[in-house]
Amino acid sequence: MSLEVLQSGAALDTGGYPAFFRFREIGERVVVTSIEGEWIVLTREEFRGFLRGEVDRDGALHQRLVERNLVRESFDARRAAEAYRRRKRFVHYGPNLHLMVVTLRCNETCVYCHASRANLDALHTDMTIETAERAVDLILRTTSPHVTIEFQGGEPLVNFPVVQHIVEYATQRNRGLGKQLEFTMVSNLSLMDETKLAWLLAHRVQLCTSIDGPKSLHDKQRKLPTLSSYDAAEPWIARINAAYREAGLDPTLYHVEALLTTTKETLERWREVVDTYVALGCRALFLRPVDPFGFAEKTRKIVEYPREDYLAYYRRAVDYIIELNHQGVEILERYAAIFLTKILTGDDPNFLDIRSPGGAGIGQLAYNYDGTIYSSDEGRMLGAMGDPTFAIGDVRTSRYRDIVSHPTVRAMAIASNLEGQPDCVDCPYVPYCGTQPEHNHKTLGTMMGRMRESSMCAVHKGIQDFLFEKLATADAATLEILHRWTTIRAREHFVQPVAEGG
Amino acid sequence: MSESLLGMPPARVLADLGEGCVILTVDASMYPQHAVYAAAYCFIARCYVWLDRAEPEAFRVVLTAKQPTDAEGLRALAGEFSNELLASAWRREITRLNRGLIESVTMQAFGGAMGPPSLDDLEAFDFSDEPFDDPLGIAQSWEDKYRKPKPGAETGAETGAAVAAETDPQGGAAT
Amino acid sequence: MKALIKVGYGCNENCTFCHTQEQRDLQGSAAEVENKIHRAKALGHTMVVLSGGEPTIRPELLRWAALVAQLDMDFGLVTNGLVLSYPEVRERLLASRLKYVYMSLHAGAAEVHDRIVRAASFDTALVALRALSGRGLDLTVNCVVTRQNLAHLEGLVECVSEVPDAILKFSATEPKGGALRLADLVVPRIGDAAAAVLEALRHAAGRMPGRARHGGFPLCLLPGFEGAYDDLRSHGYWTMVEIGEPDLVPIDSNNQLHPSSACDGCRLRGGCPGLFRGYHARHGAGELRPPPRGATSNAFDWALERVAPDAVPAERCPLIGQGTAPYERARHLFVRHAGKLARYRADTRDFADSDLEQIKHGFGQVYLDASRKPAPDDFARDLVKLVRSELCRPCPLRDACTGLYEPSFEPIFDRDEHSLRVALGAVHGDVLEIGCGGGRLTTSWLAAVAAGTVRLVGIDPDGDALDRLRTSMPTATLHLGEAESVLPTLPGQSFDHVVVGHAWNHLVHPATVVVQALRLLRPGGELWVADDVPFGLARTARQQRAAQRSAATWMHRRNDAAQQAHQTIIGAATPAGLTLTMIERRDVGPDTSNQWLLRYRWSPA
Amino acid sequence: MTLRFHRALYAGTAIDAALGRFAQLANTGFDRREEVDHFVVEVTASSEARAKKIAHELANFALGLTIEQGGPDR
Repeated sequence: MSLEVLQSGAALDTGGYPAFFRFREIGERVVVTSIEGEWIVLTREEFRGFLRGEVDRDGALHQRLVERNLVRESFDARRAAEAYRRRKRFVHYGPNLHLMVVTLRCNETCVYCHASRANLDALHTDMTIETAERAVDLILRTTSPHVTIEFQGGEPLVNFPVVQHIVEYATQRNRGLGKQLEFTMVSNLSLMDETKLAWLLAHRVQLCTSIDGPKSLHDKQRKLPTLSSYDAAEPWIARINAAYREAGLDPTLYHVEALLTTTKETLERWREVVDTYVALGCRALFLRPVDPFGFAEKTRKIVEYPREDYLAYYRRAVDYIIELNHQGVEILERYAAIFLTKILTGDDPNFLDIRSPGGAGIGQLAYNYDGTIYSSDEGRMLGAMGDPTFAIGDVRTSRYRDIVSHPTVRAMAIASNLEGQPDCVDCPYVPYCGTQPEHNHKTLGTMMGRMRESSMCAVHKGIQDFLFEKLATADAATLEILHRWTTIRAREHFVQPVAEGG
Repeated sequence: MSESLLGMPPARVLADLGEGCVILTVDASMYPQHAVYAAAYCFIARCYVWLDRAEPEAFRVVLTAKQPTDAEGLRALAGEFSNELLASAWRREITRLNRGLIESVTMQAFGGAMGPPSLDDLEAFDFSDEPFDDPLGIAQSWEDKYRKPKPGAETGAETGAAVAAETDPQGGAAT
Repeated sequence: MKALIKVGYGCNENCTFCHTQEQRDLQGSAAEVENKIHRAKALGHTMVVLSGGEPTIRPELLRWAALVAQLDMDFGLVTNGLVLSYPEVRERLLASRLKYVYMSLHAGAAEVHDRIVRAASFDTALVALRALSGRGLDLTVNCVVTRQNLAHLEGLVECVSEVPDAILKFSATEPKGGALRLADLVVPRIGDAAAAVLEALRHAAGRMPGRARHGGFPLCLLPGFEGAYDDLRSHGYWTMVEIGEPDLVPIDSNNQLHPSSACDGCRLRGGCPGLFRGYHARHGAGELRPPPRGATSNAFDWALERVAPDAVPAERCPLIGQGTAPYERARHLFVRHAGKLARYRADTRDFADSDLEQIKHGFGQVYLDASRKPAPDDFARDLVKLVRSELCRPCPLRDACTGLYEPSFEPIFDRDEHSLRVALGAVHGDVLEIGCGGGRLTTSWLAAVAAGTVRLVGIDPDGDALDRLRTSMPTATLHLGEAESVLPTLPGQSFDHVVVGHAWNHLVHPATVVVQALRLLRPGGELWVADDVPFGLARTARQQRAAQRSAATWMHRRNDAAQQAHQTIIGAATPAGLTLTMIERRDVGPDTSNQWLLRYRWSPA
Repeated sequence: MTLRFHRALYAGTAIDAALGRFAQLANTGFDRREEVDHFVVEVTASSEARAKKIAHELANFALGLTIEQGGPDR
């Protein structure tokens, strides 16, 4: 960060005007935020005045600064504490996201996935009924009133009987507990059939799939022997969305969500990616960069890319998404929605990878097919690559409280608290941001990480730079779109009824 | 045979290509020992880390690559270690300053996640765990009973005279 | 089998020789100790012995004893006994299956004992000892022999002789911890200490027959009491674990060594503790008095301990999942075959640990005894070679683990023997064979001797064997006697080949024989030396019992491999001005039988 | 191969634990002595290269344990 603005005058002679703040220059503007996440975007001139206390006390700028609780003389500590508490609401509850790897077997071969899959004959990588039940018993011990069990693989449809058993067992066990229980399945859909679908719909299991972009790109990255993986998935997406409509569910809320993995080849094809998602009826697109877990060094060169290329891609794609929104197409970008919710509403959507402290172990847990419990799916993938750092228990022997207070989990919570992180403590995005100890451990050799070298930090900073730029310069219609993205509408239909027949 | 590495101050960083190692001299007045430990710990999976005191005010850190590497590899190792060292030193200072905030959030996060102990948890707790009666103080440690410093607190080597004095139990008990 | 679990190093005494002096403030957590107790159970131990520091000063003592009993194991203590003077503690421990107490007492008088332990504790210890007597315990009184009590050992014999069920043991001081810091004041010279212990043992033989033992002293310094040796192995310990160590590890003798200057070839070596490394570094081996050479064993047994109840899959290592640390690298043997996993263990004292390591992992001489004989005599038929599993090859623990073995059905004995016989069969001219009696190689020349292309002269001390050979080779010239005495009686004769076939390790003076034999070689003539290295047999208890009943005796005088024999040969030939060129060498390895070969050509300078 | 562990940087207990752990390695010997500022460990093995490798691993292990216990023994 350039300190030119500070150096250009009696930098620290502020006359005591500003309250505690952090700042960052983006282009010709300066983003200023408070510890509790109030924010303002100033011109350089305004910022200089803010620093020195040379702000007309009757002017609009002073008024804006006071409104944002950024002025020392009118600083409302109670309000700041309340705002801080609201942002950190998630610390009152334990894990709400529980990933269950019901099998490692998968019929597709993806270029970025090695450690997370096994061939279809590897029956020993199927979770057993007994392991599944012990995992559910633990899951329902969580202090969180909301519980989402996400079926992962491998391809979960390969071990469908165990998925069915988990849904029935967990729902039945939850009857006396009354938690808000939901199920999600991440599937490539190629093994779907009408019987399975009918069961999944009847049991309110939300379906989610992976789409890597247009057919040619998707098929290249996700290989299905002798078939097109895109053609295997696409009709089912349409079929499922139709089923929701037939059930009388609001299609803006109920439809198949898809997950994207951005590889090197995706970068140039941002427009096609967005168009594909729109055509599939998706209302959200998550422009996730490829993560460093689970693939070999050799593959890394094929799928990875410099972060600045990613950020350019991100900007182009999101600009295009905003443009489509102006034309009446309802689609949002997930990263933007997460950060904007934090920036604009003062709430935290509890996205577990972007919060401080991070969600590993205390917000989410991953249960491997063999019963090993990991801090997260990323920790589980590292485990599959031979690094057991993030294995924190076993469903057969571990007690709930020992898992969430495991020494590794404690270390991760400290490591992912941004208030203790060099660079973060001076970054204005700290109220909205998060770091992932597993990612740091894998890429930088330490759970703490070094933010200036971290690709994840570069992505988070770059996206927030872009969003604050938008918030400072966008027209009213665009701002309305961005505000709309922060609206979270609960999908009540997916919540399991707690009473018989309820 | 030590040689300097491109862009690294030779007074601080030297390499031994034959041994595949890089030798860093770390100013102890700038980097506390715990920062050196923290950085060293991050590197023990990747290389062999050796610490020594080069002089009273400096640490000597030797990083030996586990796999054969060239000057560029050693340069990267030295650079990365230096970065981690700086981050560790700074992190320690930050966590000291922000301790209240970090502690309160972390404690709440754990309290929130763990919840109150359940009956299952209490079941494993042994309430009958009482030590035996020791009216004569037999089970006291020697250091406590004879009011001797713990071994770590001793300074210098024991001398013959000290042994002679210490081996007299009556003398020991009286002190 | 016992597990020795250290609970921490705090103590209510402070012995001058304390081996853990630098760690006295380190106490293990209760959780760590309890985890290790559970681990001991899982490994199949039948007794857990707690040690320290002083384990009885821990407030968790009674709980730990109860836990051990609850896990259906016996309980033991290595202790100074002071806390056991409390009747209530003693009774509660006895109720928790206390079966074994190894208690320190360093003299028979308070003034000596108390100076050593730096506390006024003799009287209390004696109360405890007397109270422990008669309770059915396996009870040992351990005396560490230091400079401070060297002159008071007989007093201790008097004292312990009155406790009828106690064993008295004299232990050498290891220069470690306090004993290292105060080495000059505390650690006696081993020769002096052994002399004092020898006196005390003799005294004990009259006062408390059969109840005195020793440990840590080289056996050669305690003649007449070699069998009274006592150590962790003789007490049935399998594993031990220090605070901070992640898993139980086998007991070992890595802190001791057998200096080669004195111990190579010593017949007591296998069961002897040798010298503590620290002592040897300070004082050398000059005080050792190795006895004259005698016969030595060249084989040992691994006895079957258990067969895993469940079928073992072929594609996964059955060891790595359960933790390999507790298993002894040489003394344990895991054999997998047809979905079954068998665990064997060698408790032999005929070989030192380092010898066993070399036999198992260096030479790879591991066999399953498939015969029903007391001692296998037809190796090719009786023995199945065991080799490291393919699963071990890429394993990072390969060099630390005891290994997984599987049968190899390659006919290695036939193959190696056949190849040697083919080579010897090509020999012509005048042949001198030393040790021809067994006839194992001699028969290679049956046809050649009959045809006159080989003129054989043989030497052997076994008259019956020579008689048998004479009937099959009437034209051979056979001499009865030891080679050293026969060779000088052959002046004027010369040979194209001298063969020492499977007799090298039986020779009384191999270096002498080499020089004498080489002097009879013609220029360009060849010296052949072949023999076997020792080997280990995996056997069932029934096979072991049969072996123990057999009358087989030890025939070997040494257990040289090719390397040692080569050194002896060159070491003898060179000073005698005899220049040898090695032309063939076959070493023993994991994919060969146990037979090695050396072949040299003599060319006059 | 000689290793000199500075007392201000390495815990004696950690070195002992490391020695205990590595003592299981085949054909390896350790001799430990103490100097004013250093714990000195002599590593002997079947070859120089092996001794060096073991010394490296031993030192890493001892450093790891020292750091895990928060520094040298008091």
